[in-house]
Amino acid sequence: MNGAIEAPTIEYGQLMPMLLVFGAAVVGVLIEALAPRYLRKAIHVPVTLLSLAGAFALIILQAVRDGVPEQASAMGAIAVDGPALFIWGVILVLAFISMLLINDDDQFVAQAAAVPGSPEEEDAVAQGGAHTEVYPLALFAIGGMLLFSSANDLLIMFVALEVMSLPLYLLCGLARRRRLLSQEASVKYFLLGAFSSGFFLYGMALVYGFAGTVDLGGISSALASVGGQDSLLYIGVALLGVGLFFKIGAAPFQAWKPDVYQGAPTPITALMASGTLVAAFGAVLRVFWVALGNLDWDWRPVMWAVAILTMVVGAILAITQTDIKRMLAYSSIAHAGFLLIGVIATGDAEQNSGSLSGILFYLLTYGITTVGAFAVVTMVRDAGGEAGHLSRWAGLGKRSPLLAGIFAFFLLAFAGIPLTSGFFGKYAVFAPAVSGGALGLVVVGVISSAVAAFFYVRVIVLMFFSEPAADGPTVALPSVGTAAVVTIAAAATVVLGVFPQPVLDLADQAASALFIR
Amino acid sequence: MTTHYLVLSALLFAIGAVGVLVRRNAIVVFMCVELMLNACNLAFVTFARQHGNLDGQLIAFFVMVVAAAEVVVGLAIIVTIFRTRRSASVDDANLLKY
Amino acid sequence: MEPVEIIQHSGGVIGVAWLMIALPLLGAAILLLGGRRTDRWGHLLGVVMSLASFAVAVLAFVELLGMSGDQRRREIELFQFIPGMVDMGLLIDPLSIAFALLITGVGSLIHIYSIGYMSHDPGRRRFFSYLNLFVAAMLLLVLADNYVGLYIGWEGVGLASYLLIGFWQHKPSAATAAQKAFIVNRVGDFGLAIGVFLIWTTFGSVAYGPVFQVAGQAEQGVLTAIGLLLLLGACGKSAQLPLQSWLLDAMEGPTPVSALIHAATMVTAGVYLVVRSGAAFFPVGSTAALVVTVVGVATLLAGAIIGTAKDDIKKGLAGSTMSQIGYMMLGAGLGPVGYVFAIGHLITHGFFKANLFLGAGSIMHAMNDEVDMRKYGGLRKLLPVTFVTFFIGYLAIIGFPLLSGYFTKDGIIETAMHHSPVLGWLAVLGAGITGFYMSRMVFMTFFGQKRWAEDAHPHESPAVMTVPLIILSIGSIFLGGYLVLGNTLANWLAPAVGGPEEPIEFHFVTTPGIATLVLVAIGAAFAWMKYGRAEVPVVAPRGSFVTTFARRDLYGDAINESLLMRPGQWLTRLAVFFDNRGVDGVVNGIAAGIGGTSGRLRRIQTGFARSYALSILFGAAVVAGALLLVGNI
Amino acid sequence: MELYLPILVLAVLAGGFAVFSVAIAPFTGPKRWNRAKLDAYECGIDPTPQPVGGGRFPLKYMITAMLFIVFDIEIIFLYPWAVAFDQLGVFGLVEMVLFIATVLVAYAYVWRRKGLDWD
Repeated sequence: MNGAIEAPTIEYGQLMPMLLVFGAAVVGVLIEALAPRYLRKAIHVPVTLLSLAGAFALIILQAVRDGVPEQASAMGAIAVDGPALFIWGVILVLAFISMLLINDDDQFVAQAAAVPGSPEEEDAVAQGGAHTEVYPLALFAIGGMLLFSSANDLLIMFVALEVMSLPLYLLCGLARRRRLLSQEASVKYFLLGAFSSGFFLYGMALVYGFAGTVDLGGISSALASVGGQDSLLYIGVALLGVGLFFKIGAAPFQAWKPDVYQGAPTPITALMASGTLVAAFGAVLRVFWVALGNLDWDWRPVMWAVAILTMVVGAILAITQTDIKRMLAYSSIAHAGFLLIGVIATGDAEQNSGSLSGILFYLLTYGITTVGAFAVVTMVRDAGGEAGHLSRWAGLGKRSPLLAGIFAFFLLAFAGIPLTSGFFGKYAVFAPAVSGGALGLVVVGVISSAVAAFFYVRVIVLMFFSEPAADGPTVALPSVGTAAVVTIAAAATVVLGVFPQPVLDLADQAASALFIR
Repeated sequence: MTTHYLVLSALLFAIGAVGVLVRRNAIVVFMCVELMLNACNLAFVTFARQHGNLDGQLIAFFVMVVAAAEVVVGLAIIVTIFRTRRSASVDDANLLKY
Repeated sequence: MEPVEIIQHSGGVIGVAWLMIALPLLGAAILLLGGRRTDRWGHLLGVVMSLASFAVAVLAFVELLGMSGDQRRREIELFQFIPGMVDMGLLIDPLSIAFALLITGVGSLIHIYSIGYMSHDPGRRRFFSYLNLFVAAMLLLVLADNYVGLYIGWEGVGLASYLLIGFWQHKPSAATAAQKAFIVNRVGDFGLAIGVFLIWTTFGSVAYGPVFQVAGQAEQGVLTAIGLLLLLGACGKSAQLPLQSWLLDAMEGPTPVSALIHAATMVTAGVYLVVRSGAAFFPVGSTAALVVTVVGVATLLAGAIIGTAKDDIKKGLAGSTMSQIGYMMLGAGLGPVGYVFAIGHLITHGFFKANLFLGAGSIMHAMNDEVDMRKYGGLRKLLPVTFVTFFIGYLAIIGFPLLSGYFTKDGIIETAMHHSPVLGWLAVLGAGITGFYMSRMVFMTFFGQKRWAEDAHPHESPAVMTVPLIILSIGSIFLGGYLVLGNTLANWLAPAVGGPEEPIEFHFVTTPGIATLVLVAIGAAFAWMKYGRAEVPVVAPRGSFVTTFARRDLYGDAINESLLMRPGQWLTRLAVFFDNRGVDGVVNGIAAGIGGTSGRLRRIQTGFARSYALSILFGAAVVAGALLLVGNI
Repeated sequence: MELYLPILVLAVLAGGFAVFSVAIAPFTGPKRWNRAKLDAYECGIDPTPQPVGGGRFPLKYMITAMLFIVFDIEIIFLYPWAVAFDQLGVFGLVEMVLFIATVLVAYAYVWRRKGLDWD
């Protein structure tokens, strides 16, 4: 009991973007505690948006002024490398526009604890109650996403996974309308999420048992020294994989996605479908490339099967969906499959950086288009809230050609039609995959894209070539935030579809040095 | 003789996983999840002893904290849906499907 | 004389030629995104953007004039579009600048005219934003230096055309017409897309320069295939047989739209495509060129015959447009000499047909939007300016000596005659029919007894509408002579499309020329007897089977219906059958099978959280088992 | 023979056992219900007063329990810190103050939003 323990070095500068977001979340809780009710939203909105924008600026500053760090930060726990900086940037952009959408009134419940339809609820609605806790909760989730995608250590990754997920479980249950569905989504997401994180944790325990460390680099070197023929390791890797596959919604772990996406408040769905997916892919890449890169001959065949199943399930099941949000959820599943193709296409360093760059670009394009699509969904309303059923969207092109046109454009981007960002996203992932020997997967990918294109086109046909119902939904006049989200997303989808080169270059640059170990 | 602890941990984990599948009451399901987490803790501590380093014990601390947070969030959600539906059965929450 | 080399260019007005596209695009964006706020001045912004684009075009034209002939093909690079595949750039050469001048010039006039025409329409701002969008897309189509850029513009004008035909969506007929145009054009666009794709796979590039350079080395079969696919695209956009049926219905759109898009500019895109690709894919004597001429002749006759029986003034003019574009197509299939007259006719037609359409618009404006010529009559005294300008347009289109149409149409006929007497005489016959149906239109409208309804109070249109008419009619008089005499146009176009070895001489007195004039005169006289002198019944008489045939657009719709629509509908019905929830949609055969699978598979998603947990556990077991298996092999 | 294969075997056995015991329970166990079994358990005496709707407790108990769990669990970090306080030095102190400050923010929230009021 003598001799001081040396204090760890923590590179606060590099971690600043993340710390800023977490700090803003804590401040948000303080605002909830101290500010009077009528002022809360007015304080939350600038704090939230400024912290996200500030964090983004810090990332730019880091990349421009100091360059990309070559050592993991905080004693090897967090890796702020090129891909991490890019993914952070993407998450912050997506989070920022999702927050604009969340900021829209009339999406969240007045009093979550009140039983739906009870007098208490009516009182809460009458008093104009609102859960401004949404803002700090979302900030915690966003901070978790940042940490999740840059964790260089399985323990940090697990904690980040929970920090990201727990607020989302709660947010899912806060829809203002159709509260039964919302609460059901919340409880399903929670139970299944906790279940899958149990698997992740057990996998982590087994891998720790094998390697004696949970540091990703340490696991990688243990693979070489301990010898890769250990059942303990394989089961551990499989269970880790289950936890990660669950988060990205890969089949057969995709079942939660349609239910949760449908039930959750649409702005939260937008945040989950974009930010969570991006963060989870960051974690998948780190686990499978950094820690298990030397084991790729073993996990690759399994990942092949998962990717194919995911693409096929996503594309096929989307066809018969009758709810717009469910359809987008299945589309998200199919897109997760396309992204997995990039994860599989590993090889030498050059090949890896090609695949990585493709994935990074795809994540950006898909995320932005997704937020835009869900923003449009929030605007098409029935008496009882959003008009979810597809039949209600019939003839929307005649009532509101601009909105329907933009939505059609987003769908075409999902389908990967040229001149949209989706085309280059697919191109950027599929092209390196072909050279990485995943031709078979790319063929399946292209076929599922074709099947997927079919159901996107079906919605477009429905909107433009069907007679509108007499009592069809109204298109709500968008708030400034929602209009901005739709405009930003549409503009980004066009610009990245016509003039993608600068962003492709940026992704190349971010991916060039690969992950640090 | 750490193997026994690992066996116990595997048993606990399996009981937890099966419990999630067969029990209907959301709170019991949730307790089964917690059981799985505790099984993990046992495994971590055992492996820490095997490897002679403290990482595993440290992780166990974090897992306990995370589990506590999960309890709070989970119970809040379950109680809310119970108050709405007057039922804590996970099978009754079955509006979102197909 | 071969086309000259393409030269990389930077600086000058040509260096910023992209402004031509960007300005109207910006206008469209402001008007669409600005919403109601821009209602008050939106139309003015539209006009200003169009005029600014015209100004850039004129300046670029002047700059081009300042260069010697072999320097006049300038290419400017914009940006890398698809990495390693397509570099986006603009090609400013005599051909493209001629189109740009026509599009922005006539386009600006029609913008101005529309201020008056749409003054009472609540959607005027939206109308101008679509018009600006159209101008931008059309300019991209003609200015792009590669087939992909052309294709984007091609789809863009299709979109603008769809939006404008269906502008008055509250009219079911307009909505149907818009859909019809959309679908028929998809058939053509499909051909174009495959053609472009084939070009890329064959030559490894889609830019005009490299493609035309190596085109000669490709296999003959591939060249023919590309040519025919491009022609299919051209047929769709330019309303040529067999994809002509949409144009007549497209007249449901506001009249300025009919003038700008469906007479002067967009429908000539097909001619542009054929002329632009001419040297590479439609050389004289090739199969593809032969098919072009046959399509042209067939359409010019079909259009003329349809024109003879229409009582709707706009549909009559639409038939006439088909027919005139048929002449251009015919010219475009005849090599460099033909190109000169095809482009010449395209330009003069742009003027006199816009003139006629705007005249028709002015008449409708005066007659409470009545389009039935049987309810006109004797309007010449009430609408003097409209009458005079319309009459000039009429003289131009029938080829009255020394007016614009005379030079260019006779040029095409003479070149065709030189090429193949059969084609030539058919073209002469077409000119005769033109004389008949155009005279019929003029006599029914402006001469004879007044037959209009009690509540119609014909009056001359305001100056904002008549001034464009006057400008266009001046063009209708002089432009043809200016372009053809002295080889102005031929010399101008030679660097871009190649030219004949010796200058083209225009003969005023030739056998086909005289035959044409005689036939036109007979047609006009026949029309006078039937519609000028005699009483025109207000309700159309039943007429012979030939009349019925023509009135029904030569059964074009019936043929389309039985060949294309029925199988399509059958497929749709099959698909809907599989579409278990009855969400309607157009589903094709393969998808029906997938849809069925999907319908069964989605039942797996039971909604029970515990069954999802089971699938997770099951998945975990399978993944672990598979990893163990793979790892231990 | 691998070192950890027995774990796998035992895991399978354990799973089988768990399934078996849960599946067999409804068939083997006695099903004799009586009033006392269905009652809420409150230290062996009847709950007073008899609650309406089948022995449910007010939510306040749950909220209190949850608050207890959340604030109790922080001891898990405090304890190791207290043991090694000497060696951890200033860095450890600063970190721990930050940690407690963060927890205090949550405490402030609960307090201000009347989470601690019984009525």
